[in-house]
Amino acid sequence: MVAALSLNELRAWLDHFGTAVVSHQERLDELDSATGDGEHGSNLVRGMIAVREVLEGDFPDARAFLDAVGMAVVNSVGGASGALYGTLFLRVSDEGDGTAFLDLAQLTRGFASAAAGIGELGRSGPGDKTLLDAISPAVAALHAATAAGLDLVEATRVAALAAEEGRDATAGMQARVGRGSYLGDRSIGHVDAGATSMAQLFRSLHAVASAS
Amino acid sequence: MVAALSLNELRAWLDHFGTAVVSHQERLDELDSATGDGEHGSNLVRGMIAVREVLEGDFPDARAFLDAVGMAVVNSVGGASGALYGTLFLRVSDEGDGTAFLDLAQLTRGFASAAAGIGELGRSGPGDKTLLDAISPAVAALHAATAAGLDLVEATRVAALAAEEGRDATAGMQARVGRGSYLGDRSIGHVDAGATSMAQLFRSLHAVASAS
Amino acid sequence: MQKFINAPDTAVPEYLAGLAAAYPDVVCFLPDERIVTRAAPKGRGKVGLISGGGSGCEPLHAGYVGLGMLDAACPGEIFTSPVPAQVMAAAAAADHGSGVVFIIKNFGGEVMNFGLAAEILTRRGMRIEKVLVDDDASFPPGLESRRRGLGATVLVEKIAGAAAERGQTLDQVVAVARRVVAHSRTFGVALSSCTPPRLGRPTFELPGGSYEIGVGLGGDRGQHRGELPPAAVVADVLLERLVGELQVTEGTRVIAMISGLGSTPQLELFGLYGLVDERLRARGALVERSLVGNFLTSLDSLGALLTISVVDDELLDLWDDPVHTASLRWGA
Amino acid sequence: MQKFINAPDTAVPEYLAGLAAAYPDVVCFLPDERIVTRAAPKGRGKVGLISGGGSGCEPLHAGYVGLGMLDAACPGEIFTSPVPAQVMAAAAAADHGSGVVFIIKNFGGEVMNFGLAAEILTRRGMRIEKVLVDDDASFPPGLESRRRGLGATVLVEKIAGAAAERGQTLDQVVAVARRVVAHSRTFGVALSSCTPPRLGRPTFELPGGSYEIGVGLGGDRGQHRGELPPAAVVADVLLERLVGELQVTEGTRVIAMISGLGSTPQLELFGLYGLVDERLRARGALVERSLVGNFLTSLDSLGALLTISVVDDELLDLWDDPVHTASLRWGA
Ligand SMILES: Nc1ncnc2c1ncn2[C@@H]1O[C@H](COP(=O)(O)OP(=O)(O)O)[C@@H](O)[C@H]1O
Ligand SMILES: Nc1ncnc2c1ncn2[C@@H]1O[C@H](COP(=O)(O)OP(=O)(O)O)[C@@H](O)[C@H]1O
Ligand SMILES: [Mg+2]
Ligand SMILES: [Mg+2]
Ligand SMILES: [Mg+2]
Ligand SMILES: [Mg+2]
Repeated sequence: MVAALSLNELRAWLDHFGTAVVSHQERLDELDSATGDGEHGSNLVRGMIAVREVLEGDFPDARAFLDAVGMAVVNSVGGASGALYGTLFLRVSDEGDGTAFLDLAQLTRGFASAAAGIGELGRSGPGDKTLLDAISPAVAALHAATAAGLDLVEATRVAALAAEEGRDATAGMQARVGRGSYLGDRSIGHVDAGATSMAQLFRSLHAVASAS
Repeated sequence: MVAALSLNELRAWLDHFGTAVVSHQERLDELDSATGDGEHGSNLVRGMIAVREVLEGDFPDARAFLDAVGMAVVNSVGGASGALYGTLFLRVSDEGDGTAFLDLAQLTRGFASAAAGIGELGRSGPGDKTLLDAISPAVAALHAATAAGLDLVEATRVAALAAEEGRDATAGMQARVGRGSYLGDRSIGHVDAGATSMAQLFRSLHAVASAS
Repeated sequence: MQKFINAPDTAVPEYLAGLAAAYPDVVCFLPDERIVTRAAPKGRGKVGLISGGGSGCEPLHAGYVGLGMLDAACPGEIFTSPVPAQVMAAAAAADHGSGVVFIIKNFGGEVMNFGLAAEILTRRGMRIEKVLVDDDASFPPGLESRRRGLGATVLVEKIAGAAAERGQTLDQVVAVARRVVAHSRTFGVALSSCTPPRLGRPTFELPGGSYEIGVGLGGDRGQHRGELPPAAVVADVLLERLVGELQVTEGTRVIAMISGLGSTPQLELFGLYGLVDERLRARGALVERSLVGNFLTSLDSLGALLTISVVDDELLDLWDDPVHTASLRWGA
Repeated sequence: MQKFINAPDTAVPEYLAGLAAAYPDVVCFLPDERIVTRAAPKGRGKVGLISGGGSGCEPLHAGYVGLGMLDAACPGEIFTSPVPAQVMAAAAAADHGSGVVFIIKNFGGEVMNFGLAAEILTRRGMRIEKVLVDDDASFPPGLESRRRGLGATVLVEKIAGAAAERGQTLDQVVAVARRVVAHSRTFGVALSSCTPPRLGRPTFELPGGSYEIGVGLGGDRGQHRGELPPAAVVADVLLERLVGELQVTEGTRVIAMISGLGSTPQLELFGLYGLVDERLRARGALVERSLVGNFLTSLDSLGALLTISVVDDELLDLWDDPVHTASLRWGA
């Protein structure tokens, strides 16, 4: 039973996510074009190229590493998702101060803080048809998993599943923030692009946790 | 055997041509769009609307009538065809000075002068893939018909046929003047729009001569 | 894809390099910072003005850098707001010691990225004021938070730019900018979407004979779709919300601007303007100034945005001040 | 058909009415004569300048009426040259007793209709000089008679307009105009045709990934079609004939203009300009002035025309003179 993700495993997490984003770029652009401006995938790819450079670096602790990831994302992605994904990594980084790993408790607190930060910056809440609809259920699942005493592998599995359910549920929602909100009820029927990439972030987390 | 076209028959000629142009507007636009800018039919329709007003007027002789038609065409059609068709009617009008009709000899001289005037103004000659390739053979046919002693009905019949043959022959030509000339050898394979309307002018002339 | 580009990734920097090459006396392009600055920056004391947003909306904003308008612009990737590092570089270039105004269009990405930059710079001691432009009238009162920043952006940049050029203080410049925002509304319609280079196809398909009503920038769809009526009816649709919200009545003095969305022929834009002008005059409005052209766009989108701004002597006077940018020039 | 018009038949007069409404201090529209004149005509003695041609090529020519450019313009129907009556009305409005210059683009219809008008007016005693613009470099020497009048028209109108505004004589104005024509060349490419309102569909179909090489105005096809290469190669194609014919070498001073054909996004036009500018400088040419935008168009055609004009101090000085028209403005 694996108890925590080492700095190298955190690197592997972002590497896995980056590869997934690159291979799903077109799909993410397509999803974004249904309700937005068709470049969410391209935006994240730009971010992941910047992050790849960070992955090469040496860092004293998990905080410094994730802080660098966050800044790389913030200053390469642009758009709404750049600020929001950047916030996510910066918030999670707070949990890695002085440690070379993140355990389930740290990850749970980190992602909870990230979800809160995203909601504040984006002035958005669950049900607005955004990436928050993927991260929020994932955070809830992590809390539940902790309460149930599941290990990191199992906890990230239920988190990924919850994020994916949340992603799928965005199809039925009407966008209330972001570009989709300009469409009125015509946004209904399309899965949100940001929720899709966010679900992938948790899927990648689980993949790395299982492999460790 | 009809010997000449009265002023009323000349009116009927232009009325017949006008009706034909209106009903073939789209076809003429289409032909023009293959090698030019797609508005030869629209141009002539504008001219024929202006000519319709002239048809209502009273005129002392054929010259005054055809002069008015020419000016109406010149000042309503625009483009290359406006100046060229206007020239045609002005040149033919010269033959109607002081007479209330035009006989075969006058028509033959008039159209010969018109063809020459068009060639001068347009700096074009037979084989350049223009309306000249319809009027020139028609003029030749009128001359031949006169020599053979044909009457007006028969003479206009062979002129119309010659114009139509000339029109069809433009398909094989490469345009050397007008917008078609910009295409190089890509103009080959398309019937010229102006030659098509010009053939109609002779077809209308024959129709009116036969009916008289 | 029918585009004059070398590659989607280089399209934005190549555009900016071309802009600077075409107008070397007006703007410079700093490729590392990815910002555009004045070729002849103003000396100490002038309040700085910057703006930025997704590229693809040209001439926003780099086309408005120069005497009497912006000090610097930070263009993002196509339809993607700039990143905080760019905003910070633009702010640094624009700071002449009297503070910097961020002109921010109300799009989530812009609000957040300019917001992050402002927070960092304020902590470092720079005086920054944010002016949010949200003139989009396609959302009714109650949904104000969704109102995008559209045509008023150009007017704000011109008028606040003139105030700054005159040497007004940060507070004065911000006050006049906010006054323009408060008294301006825009409504837009589109006859097609656009083709972002990376996507390589239109962001949405619009059946011939229909149009999107209530659009913004970036190839967004409108709030609804209708059967495309004659231009006279389009003019009514464009005006309806604007004259209502701005209470344009007998004697109201306005600036009217029609901007094409990038691919609309001038023949149509001016035709539309004539119909709008006629209707404004019929209500008794006094159309003091007007602009017709491509002032903010969505790549190759067919469509038009109508902006109406209620003005007074002071605003008109600032409007008439000299301006010399790549895309707006008079009196200089 | 995705257009903001009321009807194909009213599109041109409605455009002209809108233009006059938008720029009332610059131009007037006389609907009966179907001409556009200066709102503030110059007094006695000034040589008059007129031009005209098919509509759909906006801002040609009505957008160039005003201080320092044309005295009047006579716009024809879409892609159809004006009729002699219009040309005569424009000439009458432009005649201040010192003669009138007709700036005629080398299109058959224009040559003939302006020619007819000139003949009639000359007989009536007006002093008229015709300047034929035929800068199209897509036809090699030998086929000069087919060279269309393209981008040089804008430069001729600006430079000859300045000469006339300065009070130069008819002969002087004509001489400078002919000098600009002789030293200017244009080459154009198109990525799409355009949709004239009456036709209601594109004048030709161009398969995606290909482009027309050597185009003019009016939705004409080019002389041949090729596979669309990256913009850098397009820049080479645009320049090839121009630098050859104009003998642009080390130290040659030029004005460079890129005009979109109506629907090309500014992002691409400036990107293309940057590549052209780079190549000109690499040859040692001195790019003294440049213009990038929509200066002569073909409705909603995607494409670009590159114009290069070799200049000297006198021409540059005239270029820099104040101009105030709807579409070109500086120094005023
Ligand atoms: N205010 C917001 N709060 C939370 N998420 C948001 C917000 N605005 C946008 N998003 C998310 O960002 C995604 C779009 O990202 P992206 O396309 O990269 O940026 P942009 O919308 O600026 O083009 C949306 O699908 C949505 O999930
Ligand atoms: N120089 C010329 N000489 C003779 N006929 C010409 C000439 N130029 C054009 N034409 C004729 O005019 C026709 C086109 O007319 P139209 O479309 O009305 O004018 P434009 O070519 O100005 O658009 C051509 O099909 C051709 O028959
Ligand atoms: Mg997006
Ligand atoms: Mg034609
Ligand atoms: Mg975006
Ligand atoms: Mg024509």
